[in-house]
Amino acid sequence: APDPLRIGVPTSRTGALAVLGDQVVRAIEFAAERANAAGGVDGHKVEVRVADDEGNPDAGRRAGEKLSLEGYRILIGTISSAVGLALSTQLNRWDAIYVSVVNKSPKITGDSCSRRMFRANHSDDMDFAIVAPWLKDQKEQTWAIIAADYLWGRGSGSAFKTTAERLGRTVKLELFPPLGTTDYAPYITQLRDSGAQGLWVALAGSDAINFAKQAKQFGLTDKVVMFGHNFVTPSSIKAVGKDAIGIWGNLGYAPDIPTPVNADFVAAWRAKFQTDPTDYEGEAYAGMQAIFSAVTKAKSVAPLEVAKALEGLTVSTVFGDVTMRAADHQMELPNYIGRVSETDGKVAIKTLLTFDAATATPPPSPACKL
Amino acid sequence: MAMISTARPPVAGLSQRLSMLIVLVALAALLFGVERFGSRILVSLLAQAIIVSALAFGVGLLIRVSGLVSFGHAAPFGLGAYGTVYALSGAAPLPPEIGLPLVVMFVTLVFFLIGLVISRLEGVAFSMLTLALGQAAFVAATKFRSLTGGGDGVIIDMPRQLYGVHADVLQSPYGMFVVGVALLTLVYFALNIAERTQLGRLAVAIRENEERVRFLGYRTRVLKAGVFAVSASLAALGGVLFALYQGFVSPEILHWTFSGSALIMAILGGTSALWGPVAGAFAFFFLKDGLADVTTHWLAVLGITLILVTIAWPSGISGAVQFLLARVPALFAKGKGR
Amino acid sequence: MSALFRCVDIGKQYGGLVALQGISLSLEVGRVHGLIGPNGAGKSTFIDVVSGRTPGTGHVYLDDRDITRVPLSERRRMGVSRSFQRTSIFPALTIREQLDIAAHGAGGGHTGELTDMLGLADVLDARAEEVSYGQQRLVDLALALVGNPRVLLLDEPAAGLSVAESQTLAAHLEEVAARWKVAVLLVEHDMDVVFRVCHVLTVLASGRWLVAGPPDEVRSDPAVIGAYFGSAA
Amino acid sequence: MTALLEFDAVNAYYGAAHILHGVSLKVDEGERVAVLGRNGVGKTTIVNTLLALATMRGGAIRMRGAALPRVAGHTAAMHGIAVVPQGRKILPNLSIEENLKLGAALRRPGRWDLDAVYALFPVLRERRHTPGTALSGGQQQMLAVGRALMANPDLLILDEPSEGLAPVIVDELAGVLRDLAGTGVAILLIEQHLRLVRDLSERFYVISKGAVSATGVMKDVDQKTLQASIMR
Amino acid sequence: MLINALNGLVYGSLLFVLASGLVLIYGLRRVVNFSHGALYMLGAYAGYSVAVSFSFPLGVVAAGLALGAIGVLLDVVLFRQLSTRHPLVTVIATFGVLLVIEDLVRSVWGTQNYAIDPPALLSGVVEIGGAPFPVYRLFIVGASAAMAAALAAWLRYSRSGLFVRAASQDPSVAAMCGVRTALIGPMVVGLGAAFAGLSGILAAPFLSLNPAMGSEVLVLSFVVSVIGGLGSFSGAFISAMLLGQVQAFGTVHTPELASLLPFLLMSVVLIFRPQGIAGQKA
Ligand SMILES: Nc1ncnc2c1ncn2[C@@H]1O[C@H](COP(=O)(O)OP(=O)(O)OP(=O)(O)O)[C@@H](O)[C@H]1O
Ligand SMILES: Nc1ncnc2c1ncn2[C@@H]1O[C@H](COP(=O)(O)OP(=O)(O)OP(=O)(O)O)[C@@H](O)[C@H]1O
Ligand SMILES: [Mg+2]
Ligand SMILES: [Mg+2]
Repeated sequence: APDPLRIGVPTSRTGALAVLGDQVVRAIEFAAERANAAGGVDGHKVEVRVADDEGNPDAGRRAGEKLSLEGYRILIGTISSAVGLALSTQLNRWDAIYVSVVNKSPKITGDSCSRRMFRANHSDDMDFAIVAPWLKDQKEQTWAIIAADYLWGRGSGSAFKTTAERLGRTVKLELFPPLGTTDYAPYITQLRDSGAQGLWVALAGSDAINFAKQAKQFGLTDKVVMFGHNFVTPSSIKAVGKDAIGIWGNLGYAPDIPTPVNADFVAAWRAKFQTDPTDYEGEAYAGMQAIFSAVTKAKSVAPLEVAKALEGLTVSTVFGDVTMRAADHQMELPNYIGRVSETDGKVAIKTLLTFDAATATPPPSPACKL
Repeated sequence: MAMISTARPPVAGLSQRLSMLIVLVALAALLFGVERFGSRILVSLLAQAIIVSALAFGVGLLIRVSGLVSFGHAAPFGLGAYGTVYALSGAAPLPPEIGLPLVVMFVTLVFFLIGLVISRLEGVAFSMLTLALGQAAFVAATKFRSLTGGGDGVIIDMPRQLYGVHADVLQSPYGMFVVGVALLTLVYFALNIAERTQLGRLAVAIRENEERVRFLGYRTRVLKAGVFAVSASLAALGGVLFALYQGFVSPEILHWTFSGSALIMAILGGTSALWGPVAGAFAFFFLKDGLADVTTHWLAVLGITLILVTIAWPSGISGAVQFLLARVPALFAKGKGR
Repeated sequence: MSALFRCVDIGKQYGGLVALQGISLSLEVGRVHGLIGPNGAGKSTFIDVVSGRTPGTGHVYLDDRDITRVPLSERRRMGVSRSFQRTSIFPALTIREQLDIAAHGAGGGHTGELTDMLGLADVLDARAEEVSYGQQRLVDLALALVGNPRVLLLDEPAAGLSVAESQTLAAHLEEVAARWKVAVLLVEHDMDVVFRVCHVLTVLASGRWLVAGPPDEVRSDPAVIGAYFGSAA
Repeated sequence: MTALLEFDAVNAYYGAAHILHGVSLKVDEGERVAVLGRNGVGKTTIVNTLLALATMRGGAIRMRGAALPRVAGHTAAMHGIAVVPQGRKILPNLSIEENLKLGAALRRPGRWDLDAVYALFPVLRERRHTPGTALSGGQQQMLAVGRALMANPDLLILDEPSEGLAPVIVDELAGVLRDLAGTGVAILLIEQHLRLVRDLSERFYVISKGAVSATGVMKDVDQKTLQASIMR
Repeated sequence: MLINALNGLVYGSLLFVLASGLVLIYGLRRVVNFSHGALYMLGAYAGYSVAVSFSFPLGVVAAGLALGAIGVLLDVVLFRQLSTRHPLVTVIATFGVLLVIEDLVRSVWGTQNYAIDPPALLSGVVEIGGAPFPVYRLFIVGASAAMAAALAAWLRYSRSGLFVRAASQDPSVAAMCGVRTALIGPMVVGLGAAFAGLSGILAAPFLSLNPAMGSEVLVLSFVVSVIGGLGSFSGAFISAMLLGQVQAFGTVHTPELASLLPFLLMSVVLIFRPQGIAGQKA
């Protein structure tokens, strides 16, 4: 029998990011199961092994090293970009490759890009790219920004500000609360007092949930149009419940994407889990599809062969047919914007806008030299 | 009041010399055994453990000598790591061979100065101030993006060679393990000698009753700051090794939870022998790793293990070993008697 | 003989409580100056202030040099040494170790004779926390005596000592003062010791100077008898 | 008559250090007994064994004839014993009045209450709201005695109570203890101050090296002999 | 201005309830309880589960009782065994407890976020200074004030409170006076854990519950109790209120330093007063 396709999943099983890690693992294992049920990938049985990266690069390297040494040298699934980047420095030594399905840092496909690293999910830049087309249709003229005080939050805030000012909107207030803030009352008070009509929210994970709940309690949510960057995800919305109704957000993946592959995926997923796949699950699944295609094309499970095959490969994924750009190893993906709404007394995310890959994927960063 | 009095003042007795000998023999056996029989996964764990053990060593030293508990030793560790980033970057004015030792010295100096200010404090207050210091360093690292790359971290431009060694050697687990063991052994023997000096004993006296030491004619502030600086320099050394090994540095290594783990390692190893915290670091690493392999509930199992260990061996691994060592001659004696 | 150690107009307040007010006294080489008075008279406070332990008012001179602002560690090197009413030693160090440290800090000195004299020779290698209360008091005293100080401020050195130890102590104090040319301030409630060794007495009451003079005079002063001596006079 | 408190061949340890070697002694109801000895012979350890601060291995402690099955920290207090510990042990963060109230934790009835103690040591009343350790050494000693009195004990154990007290206060203390004995309270006095001891006690035990080396009736020996037996 | 002060008051109140549990346990056991954040989290989860099945008030009661029971257990099983050991040793044990609780929460409730609504009675807003302010937040202030007052009164004026304070300073002296110190331990640690649990469920209506929520507040509760002077309630109260205000105004006026504000405040206080605001010198 041909060698098994060994896929190592260093991801967060403990720590603050575990909620995402769990989703990623579920989707990856699901993808492997389906592939194996269909006789493997090009005859290779898929074996998945998970290790905890604890959400930090140090442990991430340990997990990656361990997986690689055990022969799982096609790595996928870390949550934190820092972990992804930490892995990237070791890929050569391990003779491994790494496919990001969650990391959004521009560095992954920018100045830190590498022959052995790929991204099958949206980068931050891709998420920013769809803001302008959305914003120009919003009537609100004055905006405020609340963004977490770290790299991603700051980046998101300044990207929005640039876009908004380019479109002739004014940004009246920018607030950068620290990560892990529990009480947003002082910020909410300021946002309300600023009188801005729209609000750009770039807060991470549970911070965003805390903010959304408190903003609703203070009556802010009903007063302004709110866009939650990376916030409108099934897990956050489930936690916030009715208080999230009306909030806009980019979606990354949505179960209602109208492609045959997606329909098939969602149906199978529902059969198994009795629920819709989340965005992280959809994206992780797409990442696995990319790997599978590359293996099929390379006719090998050797990491470097798979990497070579991935470059420029067009893959049929839940997003439709998408291409792994050779220049920077960024998958060119469509992107989506939706809004939280209530249907039949149930809170749900509605996909309202779809942007094709050409609109949604900015050109490769010149900093990336492969 | 001194916060801790579990560590006995150093006495150059038989058990001390025995324990130094044991350390040496164990190290030789370890290096050899690892080279011969160790799986690559084991070596990779060892390499990470030896790096973090430098940090635990620093934390433990401070507890042992000053009775002060640092919750912020991630700061000198991180400073060492980011210092390495700078020393290896194009912006550095000096070649890395000179720059790296300077990084450690610089951190030592900085923490000496900090020590002058905060060594007035004792007990939990001291711990909390070090925590504050650590958090300040953490926030600084996330803000000074040009050097640190913010939360995403920075990838280091490794030079081809360092001190005549191929940089890849430093990034390979066995290479780093050997380097780490060599450096820590040097440090261990240096500290062992230092503890036996008048200054070493004085430091212990300060831990016990600082006011009386001053009434006995000593200026205590400088010495306390000195101990703090030495312990920080160990952490910085760990940071430099860390950066060289990972080729990547991000602010997680400055987070208080990292300081907390180091503290746990130090206490787990016990401070009744100098090498205790190092043993603690290894035990913690292997425990965690082994448990993660067998059960998804490794957190709970680790927690229960920690609890049981504290009940069974309150003086940590080194305390337990010393206890056994003290019994060994007695066993022999008994054997003879019969 | 001119005074080696002069305390001028020493005062101290704890919040609203005046613990000490305008106390002056001088210590002379080779003499033991007794400082006595009822509980709470301010004796310990006096030693604390003049030894630099707590801030207070007034001035302290050694060899006519004002040392009021000199840091603690300096004072010992200049020869001013003290003991503590509430034992202040190093619990986890052996007695030998702490005496060595004291000797070194004072710039050398012999501990052997001292430990023999104080009866600590047997317990030299015990940790201080493992010896009895009385022995701990002796360690406290030994730390003050080590290394030939020029000025000794002793706060109830005989408290907690058995009769035998107190008597040895008294003998030693006499000898220290006379032979080693030390100026001693002795705060003590054990009248046997006080009357045996003191050359002059100062009596405090409620933080104020009450009377001073040769022991025999003070002993028969009715005010002092009533306030302090009781049947011990 | 069964003794109020009896030590029967008690062996006691601090950790592995064997301190008391078969100490036997007893105090009857209303009796005044002294324990004498040089520094470090084990006098305090006798009290500490009763307070479970030293470990008893071998021997028995009996209260009113019944052996205590297990000695815990509060056992002595439960049996009506109050202690003035060596070194005073005043609680620094309690006020003086609270320190005294703590002495009355078990609310045994009797003639000692706050007012009675304040009448005895007026300085305590003056400073009653200040923290326990903002007192001079001797004042703290008074507080320790007052706290023990507050328990209205059947047996009062005093470990060097005269330490740090001015001579006139020692006189006063002697008076109080004599009065107390007059009301039927037994007293076990560990003391270096021989005059106080002779003044107060009926019987004595001399301890040396962790064992009873001599015992007798106070009025049968003169001060010289007593001193000699201690110094031996 | 007014609203901001009020925001600070709310935040400070929550911090106080949280920190007072820590202060209680530290006071008696001299243990820096690393599992305090985990207890807070467990309180929130346990309260959540009861609140969704029954009602919010019942959830609050359940959180308090359940955590109280856990505290008693912790003391009997753990702290008492370790009471003669060095406090640092106990720190590792509490760290172990933290890990066990985290794992427990993860196993029972999973890693997803939960949220809970304030009870209907408290869910509206009132107009304060022309702007709406959530009623629930006012309730927190009131509830915390009541708890603070009850705790302070108990400790200061009752006999058992006196015994607790005495046992906190020197258990052997308290025992010598007849206090059954063996009972005080479970009582105090139980109460301390109950306070942690209560603060968890009180905070739940405006927070997301997740397995990491404990570590976020742990450091803050340390900071509060250290600024106040370890072991001192009045100190913890003052420092919690101070921190609340500093946080509320600091985030408005010096946003750059927001995350460092608690630490800055602590450093300033400690450098000038190493024993904390109301702490006694050792
Ligand atoms: N820390 C303090 N705070 C407030 N008052 C204090 C403090 N220390 C001492 N006092 C008070 O100051 C006065 C003088 O105390 P000091 O200790 O000097 O007396 P003393 O003469 O040494 O008495 P003793 O013979 O009992 O030791 C006493 O009334 C005492 O209560
Ligand atoms: N914690 C301890 N650990 C070990 N040994 C101890 C400890 N405390 C006291 N000892 C030893 O026990 C012996 C008896 O001590 P104890 O305190 O009973 O003496 P004592 O007769 O009360 O003396 P003093 O008159 O000085 O108070 C001493 O030799 C001392 O060294
Ligand atoms: Mg005094
Ligand atoms: Mg004694």
